[in-house]
Amino acid sequence: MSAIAGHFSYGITVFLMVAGLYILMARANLLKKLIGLALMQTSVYLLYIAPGKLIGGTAPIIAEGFERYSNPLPHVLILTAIVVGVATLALGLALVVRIREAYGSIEEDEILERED
Amino acid sequence: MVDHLPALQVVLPLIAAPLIILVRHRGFAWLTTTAVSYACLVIAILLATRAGGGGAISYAIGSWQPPLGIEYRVDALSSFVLVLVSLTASFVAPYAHRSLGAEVARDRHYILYAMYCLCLAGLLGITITGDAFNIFVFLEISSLAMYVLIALGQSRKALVAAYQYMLMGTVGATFYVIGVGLLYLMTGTLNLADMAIRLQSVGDVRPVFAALAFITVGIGLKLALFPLHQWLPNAYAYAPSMVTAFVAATGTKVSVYVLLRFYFNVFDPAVVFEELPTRETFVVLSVAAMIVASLVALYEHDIKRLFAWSSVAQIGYVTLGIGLDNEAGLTGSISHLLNHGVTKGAIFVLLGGIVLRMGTARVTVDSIVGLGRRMPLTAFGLVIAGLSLIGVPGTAGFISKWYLITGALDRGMWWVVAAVVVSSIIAFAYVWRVVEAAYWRPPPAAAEPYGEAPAGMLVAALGMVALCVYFGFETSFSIGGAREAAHLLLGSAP
Amino acid sequence: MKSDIILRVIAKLLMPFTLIFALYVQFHGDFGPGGGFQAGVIAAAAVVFYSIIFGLEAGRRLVPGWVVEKVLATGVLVYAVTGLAGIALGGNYLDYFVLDADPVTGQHRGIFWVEVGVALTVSGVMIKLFYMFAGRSREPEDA
Amino acid sequence: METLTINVLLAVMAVTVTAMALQRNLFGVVVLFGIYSFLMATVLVALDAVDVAMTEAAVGAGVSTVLLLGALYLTGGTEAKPSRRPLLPLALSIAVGAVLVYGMLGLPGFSDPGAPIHVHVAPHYLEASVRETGVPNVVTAVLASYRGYDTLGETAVVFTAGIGVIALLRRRREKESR
Repeated sequence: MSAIAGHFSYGITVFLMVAGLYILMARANLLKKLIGLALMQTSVYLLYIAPGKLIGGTAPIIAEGFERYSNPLPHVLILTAIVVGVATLALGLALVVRIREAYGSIEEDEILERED
Repeated sequence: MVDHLPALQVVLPLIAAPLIILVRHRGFAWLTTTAVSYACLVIAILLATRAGGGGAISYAIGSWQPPLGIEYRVDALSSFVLVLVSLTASFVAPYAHRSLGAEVARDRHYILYAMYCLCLAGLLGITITGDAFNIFVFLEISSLAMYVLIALGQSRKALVAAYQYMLMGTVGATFYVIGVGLLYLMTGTLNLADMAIRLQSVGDVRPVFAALAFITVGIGLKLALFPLHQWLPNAYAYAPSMVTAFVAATGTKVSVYVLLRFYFNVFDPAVVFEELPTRETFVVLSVAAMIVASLVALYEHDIKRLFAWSSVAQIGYVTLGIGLDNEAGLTGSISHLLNHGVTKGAIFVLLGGIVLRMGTARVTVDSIVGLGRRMPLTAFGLVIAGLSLIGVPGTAGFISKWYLITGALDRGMWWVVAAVVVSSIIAFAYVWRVVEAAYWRPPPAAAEPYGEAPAGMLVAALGMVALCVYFGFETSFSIGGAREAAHLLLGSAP
Repeated sequence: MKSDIILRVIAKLLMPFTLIFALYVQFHGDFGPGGGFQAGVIAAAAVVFYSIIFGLEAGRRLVPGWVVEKVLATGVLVYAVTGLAGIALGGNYLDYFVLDADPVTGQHRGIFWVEVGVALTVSGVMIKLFYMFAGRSREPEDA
Repeated sequence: METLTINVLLAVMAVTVTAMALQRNLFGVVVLFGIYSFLMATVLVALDAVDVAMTEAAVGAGVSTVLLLGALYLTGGTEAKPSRRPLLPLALSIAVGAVLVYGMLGLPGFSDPGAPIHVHVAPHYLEASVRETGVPNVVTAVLASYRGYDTLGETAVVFTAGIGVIALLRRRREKESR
């Protein structure tokens, strides 16, 4: 069971990353591209955190009566990654808003048409 | 205090940024930025002298010994890049004052200086750290700052350029994190030196290979490895001049450093270069960059874009040395980081002066007609820097190309030597277009005479031009440092 | 929404509780989940909520934009200067052991100030992001 | 039971993402993104990452969704029909996915106590953090002390983004409205 569980979480990680990358590359809408980017970044959370889990373990807060804790280090790293993700998203959205004001559109094709 | 130089190297510009925001005064912002840039240069030089001779300085942040805590590690390679970054910063920062006045709204200046400090802190942080995840964090600081700096350009195209760079850059950073994640899962550590030791006895090589692929593509996006360079020309062309000068001289170079570090010091070079087709891939991609991007530059009218494309080609020279994977090749690569950095920095700084005097961000080959008479010093500087770009003997560009050719000959790759020569001839052709317009074409009769760039800008520009020549003769730092770094990477005694 | 009396009363009532919860999350982070980042987001949420109910201008009167800008810069400074204190007291950068005669107390002190820095910057940035996006009207009016 | 819960949640997440890819009404996509983030937070709780889950709920489902809605209001709601067939992006993403699958096949098994991450570095944190830092929440101890420098960097990233958004979105006439 646990072997299947492991591979299942890996499978979903890969799926999320591929889906995010696909949305980012295939879609022409600048906002949708950013959502694809955000999806791709979230796939990393699972890559780091799922392997840190120990079945029967508990959250890494030391307390009486617990012996087995899940690995805290990936949690710390992903906390940083989440923050970086939202920072990038905020900046990206600000750029999209400005592009919309400057070009009147957030569709890639229309923007390229209006460039020259 | 001397013991804490590694931390101060990064913390000084990092503290300067919030200070600038708190005080919110453009003069203060400019002074702080300049002072911090000079301080960083002094620290970098001190570190370089202390880390020379094959030694390394290790600094445990928070007094937590690695691999528990984050380690700063200065050795021959990182100190070389630290000097390169802070040297460029200390030329560009004092020059920014006048250049920005013409290109960016005044109420945004203090923000731009804060971003510049953050970008500097990020680039230095990437270079000095010995921790894989810390690289990612500082990569993001420098990248986010760069996106903002580029978006502050005058034209609306700057916004689109910044957006595209942001997309590709973030994909690159995410790939890097995925690669590091795989390595972490296989080794349990994030410290680069510890990781290298533990990778030797890893249970399964498949995650390591995948990590290598992700890190290569991720950092390749950041360093504009052909064909992942699409973000670069527009980003360089539409950013404010001082930003272009700084980013072009440093941004991609630091990414090259990360790649070198991983290829030679984290992964087993025997695996990277013997078992996988890394050498062939890098040589082919580099040659393609050298030829294709130079040809594009040849047909470009906008001068900033012309030199941006030339940067893609020059990055090809840098990555060529990685593909050659021998002492001469790597020495050429590493010294080209510096030599091309000062050359391209000089060119973009000079272009900033032209932009200021012409009053338009769009400078084309046709619009600089008569520059030789209108701005004689600037035009002369462009010629010298152009010669260095081509690689004429007596300039910085020649030295690193010489080592690259030696490296290719050591491998018996004659066709690569031919490619370097062809690419240099194309470089001559596109530089000639600029020179011809500046000196030989008669200016239109009705043209207004505009004078030389302001003294403050000119001093910075000509200082960098002088470096192009200086490093063409005095190579004890550029080649000496690079060779020491190459020895370090190849694991051979100096 | 400005005229809805129930919402306005609830918003005013909720405000102190949200802020107290933020403080709880901030200082309980040593023992349970939470810390400066989460507390910063919650504190910012209180201000954002207030601004949504009473209007952006009211929010800006309560917490002016320039104050927010100072706060978010102060946070990074607090963090970075805590690190420098380590050097000043004879340790390495971000060394908390030297912040007190007792190393564990020193660690506590260091973590406290560092988390304060994180909370200040995060709450400041989140409020600022809201002000910036909400303050932008749909069509560029002053272009 | 633990693994079953996790797997069901993961499957629902995959469905949500598929719906997001197909949906062209951007408002719908943003709502789905909020749902997705909540699911992610729940999975993270099940994976014992309570601090991360709390942050993801606040940031992913909260801040990100609010920002997306704000941007959506300013930019308009529907995505245009794609003009070309996205074969190259599809091929590239699948190739990247294939490399990742190849790499993941060699990873240690799920919940294997002998995996490198469970025997190197992390055990020291779990065993010594109370003694060395006096903080029982190991995540806080590592975040603020052992790897406190990463967190300084993280704060700087947030700061950069905040100042960057000011640079991009602040109106001119507002500049002296103190």
